[in-house]
Amino acid sequence: MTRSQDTRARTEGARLVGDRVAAVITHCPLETVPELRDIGSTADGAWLVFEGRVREENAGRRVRELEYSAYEEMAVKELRAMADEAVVRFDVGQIVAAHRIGRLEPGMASVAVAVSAPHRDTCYAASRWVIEQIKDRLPIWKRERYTDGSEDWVGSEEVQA
Amino acid sequence: MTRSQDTRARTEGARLVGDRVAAVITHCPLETVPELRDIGSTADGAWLVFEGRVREENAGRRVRELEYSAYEEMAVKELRAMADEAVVRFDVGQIVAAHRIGRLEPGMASVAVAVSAPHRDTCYAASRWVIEQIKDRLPIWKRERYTDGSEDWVGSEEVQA
Amino acid sequence: MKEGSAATSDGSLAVCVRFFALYREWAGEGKRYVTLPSGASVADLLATLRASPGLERLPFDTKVAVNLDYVGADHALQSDDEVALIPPVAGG
Amino acid sequence: MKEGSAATSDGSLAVCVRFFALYREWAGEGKRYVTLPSGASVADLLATLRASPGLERLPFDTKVAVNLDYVGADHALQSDDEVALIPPVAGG
Repeated sequence: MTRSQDTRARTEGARLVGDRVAAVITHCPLETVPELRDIGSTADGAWLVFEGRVREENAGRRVRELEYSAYEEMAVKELRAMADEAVVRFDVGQIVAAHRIGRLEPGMASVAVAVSAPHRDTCYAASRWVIEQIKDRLPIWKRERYTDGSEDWVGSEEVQA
Repeated sequence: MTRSQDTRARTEGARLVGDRVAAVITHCPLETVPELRDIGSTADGAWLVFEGRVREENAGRRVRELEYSAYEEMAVKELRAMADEAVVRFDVGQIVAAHRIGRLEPGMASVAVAVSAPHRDTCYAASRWVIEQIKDRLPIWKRERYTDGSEDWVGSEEVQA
Repeated sequence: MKEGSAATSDGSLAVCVRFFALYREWAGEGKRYVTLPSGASVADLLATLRASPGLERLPFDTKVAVNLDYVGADHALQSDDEVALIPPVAGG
Repeated sequence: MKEGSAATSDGSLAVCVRFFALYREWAGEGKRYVTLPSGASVADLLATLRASPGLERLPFDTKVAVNLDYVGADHALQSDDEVALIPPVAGG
């Protein structure tokens, strides 16, 4: 598991202590990232967790498995930067963003963003913003393997044409 | 725990089976409602859980505890109706909505909405819509008790004037 | 009087009124049976209730549910209806 | 040549190029050291790479990160830079 340097595992009891953001790139199931659940303080009235999961079908093809790969050193830095920027842009308490890499099957979670905030408006807005940033610029790639034996680099169709 | 009649506890393994929505009004911690986590199928690429939690401060006053009360029979019916309507309005997989009643202290979750959907746009939209409906018309009331010994029916200021 | 309503023999109707939260404090009880002339509406019930001790401040536009559904002020009541007075909600 | 860059003695510069995903397949390797004239930009590097086998289809507007930060095509390279070619991302 690669964690952004200054948020490394400083947990106390069930709470992420001190830092307002954490970013995790991991080969393990996202259920194993406790920071995703342990955010929020009694100043926060809203708590929101988004998970992106592998779908069994994409563009009409049956998916057997995905393999995510990353430029890990940059991905954890970028993910952390996104969370940092979200804290500045929105009135939120804490943000934890995590992306899993390696092989995943349909139903498994590939990405998760947890946000706590005083109020729900900013909680939803920050969560959505981070997800869109991840989709837009996190250096992670997805090899999609289909049940018919074919496979593709998702999103690279135009480059390959 | 009051559950809407036709969604009663039909769980199999870790999945809510068959029904697309469930509504729960409970005196227990929301962590004890497994349906909130166990939604989604391999057709769903997005999963979102919102929790509303008791804040330590409201309108400048320090909160000691809240006591939620409900017109239980109607609340579970209304909550279920909201989830049903959300499934019709948005392209979502499953929705589970739960509200806790009784005494809660700051940091505890009072309400939770879990949504799974093929895509994240509708997942966020449906989640937000259900929360706004709950705030708007679910027959639940909140007695707020402050550290200074005073207390109030939240939202009833105008009626009492 | 609507067809199907179970009126009392003298043409009046009896409903069960439920009070919650602030209105329960005002009423001093959670439940009360009220007899009204047949054909009475929700507005008629509210006017009757406002004449009783503690409930003088009950708003004319109080939200009301009959048999678990929100209804308007002109909704005609029937005997044995469960009529709930809904103070401003504060769920979430 | 920018101040602070560590040029080779003959005035050229050497960078470490990293390939990922589709571009890694095209390159046939994950990492390659490339020597360029001093003052070379990201665009110069891309032109050089496009002349090597397998990388002919590398887009002129390929996204590039230098030392973990995205940079533009006119960014001046320095010796020992780590230059990553970023195929269309597909995280989430």
